[in-house]
Amino acid sequence: MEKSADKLIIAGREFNSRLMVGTGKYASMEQMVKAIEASGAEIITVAVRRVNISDRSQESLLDYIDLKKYTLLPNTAGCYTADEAVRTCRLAREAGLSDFVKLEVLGDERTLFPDNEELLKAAKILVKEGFTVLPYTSDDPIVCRKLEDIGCAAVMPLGAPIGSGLGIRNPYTIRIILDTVKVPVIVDAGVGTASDAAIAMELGCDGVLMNTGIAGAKEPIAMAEAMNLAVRAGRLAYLSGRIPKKLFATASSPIEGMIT
Amino acid sequence: MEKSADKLIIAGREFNSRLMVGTGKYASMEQMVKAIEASGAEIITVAVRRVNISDRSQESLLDYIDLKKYTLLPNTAGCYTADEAVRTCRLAREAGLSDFVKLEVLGDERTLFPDNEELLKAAKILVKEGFTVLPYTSDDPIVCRKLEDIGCAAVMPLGAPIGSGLGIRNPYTIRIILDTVKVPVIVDAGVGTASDAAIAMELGCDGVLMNTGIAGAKEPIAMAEAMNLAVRAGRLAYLSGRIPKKLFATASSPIEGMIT
Amino acid sequence: MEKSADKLIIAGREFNSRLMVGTGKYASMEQMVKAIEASGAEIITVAVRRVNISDRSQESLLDYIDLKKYTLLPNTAGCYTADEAVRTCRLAREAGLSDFVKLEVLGDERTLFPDNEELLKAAKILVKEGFTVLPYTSDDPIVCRKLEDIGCAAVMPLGAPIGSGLGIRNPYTIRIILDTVKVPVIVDAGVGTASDAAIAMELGCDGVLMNTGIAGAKEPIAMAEAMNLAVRAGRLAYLSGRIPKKLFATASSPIEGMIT
Amino acid sequence: MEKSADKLIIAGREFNSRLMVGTGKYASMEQMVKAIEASGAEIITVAVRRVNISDRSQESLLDYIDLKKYTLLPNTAGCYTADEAVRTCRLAREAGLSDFVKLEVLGDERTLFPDNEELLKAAKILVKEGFTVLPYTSDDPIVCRKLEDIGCAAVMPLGAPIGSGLGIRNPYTIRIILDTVKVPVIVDAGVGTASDAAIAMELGCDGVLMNTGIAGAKEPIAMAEAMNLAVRAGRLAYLSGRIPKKLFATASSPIEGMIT
Amino acid sequence: MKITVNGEEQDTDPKTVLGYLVEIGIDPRRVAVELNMDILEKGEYATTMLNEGDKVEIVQFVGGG
Amino acid sequence: MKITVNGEEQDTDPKTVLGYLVEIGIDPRRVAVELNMDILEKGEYATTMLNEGDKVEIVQFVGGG
Amino acid sequence: MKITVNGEEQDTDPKTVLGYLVEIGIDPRRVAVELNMDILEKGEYATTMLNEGDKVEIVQFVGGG
Amino acid sequence: MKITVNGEEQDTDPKTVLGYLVEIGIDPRRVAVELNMDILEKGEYATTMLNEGDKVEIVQFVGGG
Repeated sequence: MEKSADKLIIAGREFNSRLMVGTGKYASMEQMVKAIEASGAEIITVAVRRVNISDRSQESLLDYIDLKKYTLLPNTAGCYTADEAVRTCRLAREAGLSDFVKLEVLGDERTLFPDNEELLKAAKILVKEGFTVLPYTSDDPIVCRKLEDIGCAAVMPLGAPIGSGLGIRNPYTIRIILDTVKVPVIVDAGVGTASDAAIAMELGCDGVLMNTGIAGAKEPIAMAEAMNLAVRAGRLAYLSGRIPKKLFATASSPIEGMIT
Repeated sequence: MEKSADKLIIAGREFNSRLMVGTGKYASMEQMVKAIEASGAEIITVAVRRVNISDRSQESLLDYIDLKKYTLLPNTAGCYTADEAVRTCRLAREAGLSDFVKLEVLGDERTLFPDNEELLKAAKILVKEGFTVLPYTSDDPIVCRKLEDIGCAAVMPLGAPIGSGLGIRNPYTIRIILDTVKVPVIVDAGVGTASDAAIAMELGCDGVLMNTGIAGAKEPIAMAEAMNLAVRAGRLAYLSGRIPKKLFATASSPIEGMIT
Repeated sequence: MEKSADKLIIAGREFNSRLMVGTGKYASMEQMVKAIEASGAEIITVAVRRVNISDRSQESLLDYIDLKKYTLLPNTAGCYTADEAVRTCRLAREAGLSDFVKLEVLGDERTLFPDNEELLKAAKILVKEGFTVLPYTSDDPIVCRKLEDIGCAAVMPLGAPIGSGLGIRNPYTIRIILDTVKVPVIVDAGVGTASDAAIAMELGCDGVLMNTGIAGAKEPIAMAEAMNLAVRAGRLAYLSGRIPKKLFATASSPIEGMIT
Repeated sequence: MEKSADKLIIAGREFNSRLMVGTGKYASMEQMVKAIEASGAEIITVAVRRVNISDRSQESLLDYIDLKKYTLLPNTAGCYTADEAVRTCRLAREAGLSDFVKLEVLGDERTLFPDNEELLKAAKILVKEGFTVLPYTSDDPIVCRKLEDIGCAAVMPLGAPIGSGLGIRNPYTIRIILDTVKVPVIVDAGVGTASDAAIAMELGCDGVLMNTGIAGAKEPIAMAEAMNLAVRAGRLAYLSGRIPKKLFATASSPIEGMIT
Repeated sequence: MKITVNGEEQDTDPKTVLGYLVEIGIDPRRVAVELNMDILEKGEYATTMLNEGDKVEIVQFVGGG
Repeated sequence: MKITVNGEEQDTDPKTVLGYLVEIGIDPRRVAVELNMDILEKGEYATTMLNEGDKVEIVQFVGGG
Repeated sequence: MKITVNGEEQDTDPKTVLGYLVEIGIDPRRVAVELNMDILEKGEYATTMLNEGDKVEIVQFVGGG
Repeated sequence: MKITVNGEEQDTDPKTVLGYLVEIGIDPRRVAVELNMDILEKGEYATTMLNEGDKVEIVQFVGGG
């Protein structure tokens, strides 16, 4: 079943894993590498930051990541305006030689919720410039439809605030988004544990993106494996056609043939 | 991590899989065998019924199950009194040459909820007779404690009515049961999809038992694999120490080094 | 509507209020009296305890309660066996000259969940002795049916542990109980705020019993009024036939006549 | 308590009721009037539509509403652009001689979710023109903060799609909104039954606006009374300081003085 | 002359907006009137003449949520 | 003589239950009395003598949930 | 002679339980047998005679949850 | 001459961007460079001279979510 042709396709590129993971907040590069490995992810997000020119001792993330194996997805984390985000994407493309970007334009520091007005502005510019834009957005079907109309390669509604671990707070809006857009829907942010990821996939989402849920666990590498299994479990369950929910019971053993 | 010594131990016997599956309601014996295989289960439940002596053509379940590979867990499904259940267990032991039994004493046909008064009576008798008793019960911590005191090898509280697919309706009582008994706690009944199984394991349960959730799915074999992955995902997530839930956000990308 | 003949009838006695309140844990007798008044309750629970014979200064609860206005419902709180509970009920009847009793037989001190085996024993004896038995029980439809068969005047399943404020943890089992018994179903224990009480009534319950939810609030008298309003609101909503739930929207303003 | 000075203040105007109701979808004008009466509402929403000049027989809504008693809140339901909404508000002000408007700019017909980009445009224009703007918006804290910054008199996030009866789908975002803005927060849309309204108020919202939940019930007048009670119940509970939630129990009857 | 009222073409003699409202039996206090996309204040009804080809919108409050 | 009342040993002269209640200042209408595990009806208070070694429980209603 | 097997009356000549199982084509290793409400151990099948009016239950494992 | 690199003023002799990167020990393949708000393509590093007062941003990928 899993072996089959159930691929995630983004902007014409095929991926076997539906789990995307971040590279932030790990105790060490070694731990990060092992966690990514355990997660089975093929797409990994990175941030774009100034080189520390006074202290060159620091090691480079790219020394640890096999670019033949992983697709880098640079983000615009920390940007609060369309301009900052666009500028960051341009730098990311030059640094990474790929046009995939995870577009974030944040609304405030407490919630890290998107500023969808600025997000739409940035998305328009970046799509025109040929970027493959994966926007982090609210679970707002109207904004998602606009992002699709602009030409984004996917929409990435949040399940809950970044790093909150609250899971999919509003499965209803996610279902409506799935019913509204044709591009892949990837839940980005909010996943705290394996069942959260499974639930996202069971709703019919095309993928899940997470960082803190893995990196912040007591055992990040084991949690990465848990998320790997959970995303596959949820996807398979979605494809397998679950039983309907009923208030009352149905026996699983036959009635006939009871001894009397 | 999974490879490690994280075994389920029931009555001194070790099992690698924490998923137990039923054998009822499959379209064919072939489908059942493939589904059990995909589930990774080592313990499988069976019912005890009269041989059809007028029609001997019917094939026997045991022709399809490798008893070196699987531990049979005969149930007392359909029994509404302690006496019927005890009688059925005695027949099961003679037919199966093992003393493992899944003890059910039902309260009514609509809910298939246990009659815990009768259940406790039956459990006392069977434990005295040397059975390894795994009782299907309510999510009632008091009854679970009494079953443990009687000497049952595990307790198997329901998540929701048998075949209802409603999942773990009351995680609070399951948590209290986990906090109350020392024997393994196995959620039996109610699981409808992969995330339900993951949630049971994330609560700290030792295992999950299901039948309709798999056999009743549109694609039982794929759903069996989904449940296999989900139980492992939930167990690993439980062992990995999930992040705490927070109302507000925490950034996963660094603040320092932003371009300005 | 409320003025109408929508009465709660227990053992042939009519009550206008569907809210029953306890008398424990108040800061003062004065506060208790005001809270009961604000709650609109007609049935109030009391405990049976030894008179302190060394210190006679203590004031008596009955000095504060108008027995023409309120029906006392003595409880067997603190009893862990059928015998203790029966003995307490007999004392209560002698002290109160009424045969109404709230029967509790507890299973342990941490959860204060009922020991339904002992509860059923006690109920059988008390019904034979002519008591009007209102048993506090689990949200277990099988036990509730047995209590009805024994002749209890109502069943009082818990919503959540006593004093926990968790609300109705499992509305599904409450619905099944409502569908199973003909005697009044009164949710006893677990209510933490007004909406919890409203939800119980919207499920179709005949009443709600609470103590800590009111007495433990920062403003017990105001909370008592809130619960009074909430029980009436939930009952009315139940009787009014709520709109069905839908995933998508329906306009409340007309489409025709838009300016163009 | 309720009698006290707990007023809802919008744009300097005081209201005793925190429930606002619509006037759409009633079986008759008489039913509408009785339902509004029963709801206790002081602010009622109306739509702006073309007079039917070919058929003058139709009765006018205003023949039935006492404008000394009620504040009309004209809406822009059915508008999909800022321009349409602004034009409708200008007509409403001329027709109603008040500058209160419920601003809606819809994103699509299936969800009737707001188009927040257009909503913000319209709000800017209307505030400049001196309207008292109460915008219907998403449960998006960033948009709500922008609406407050623009000068809206309140924010009215949806609980769920208009007419869906799904209640407050995401209490977390509502809590964050309450924590983000200083203007009144009024939950608009989604309320299906009394407890939904109580929950909105218990979260700390300043009011609730509904139409279908009342007009669509089998007994609209009784449901209007239920909602009236529920909003007051929820508000009082919020002000009364509910007990904390606990997994385990706390006795409400004293331990000491048990007979032995 | 021909004017368009609420999207329908109407035939009427030259008259004021107020005159027209009265003619078709509408209470001016209960409606708002837009003439060629501009709102008219109530005071202007009596002084504003309708002309050939005018586009008039006459709206009122109806039940809504 | 010695009797046990509510678990505490008490010293008193022979008297009726009613007499004892009055002596210790308890209103008989507000309590229930158990003598050696048997409930006494209110009518029996005046006619029932307390004897050496009797176990008496005197209970009342208190605040409870 | 007549015996009742799994609730149905059957006609058979006197024989052992094992003989009967073989006769009706049942593999003794796959079933459990109850004779007049008492379980028979497998070893007893060959040595236990069926008698007129005996009540026999022959059960096996089937699919169940 | 003085230039501003990543917000800090630096002193350096006239040289190409590539030269500067090498001087401060940065692998050009691992970074992106913005000169006075314009992105430089990697091919331009060797041919672009730094001038007095230039504002240079040199960024790389770091761990992020």
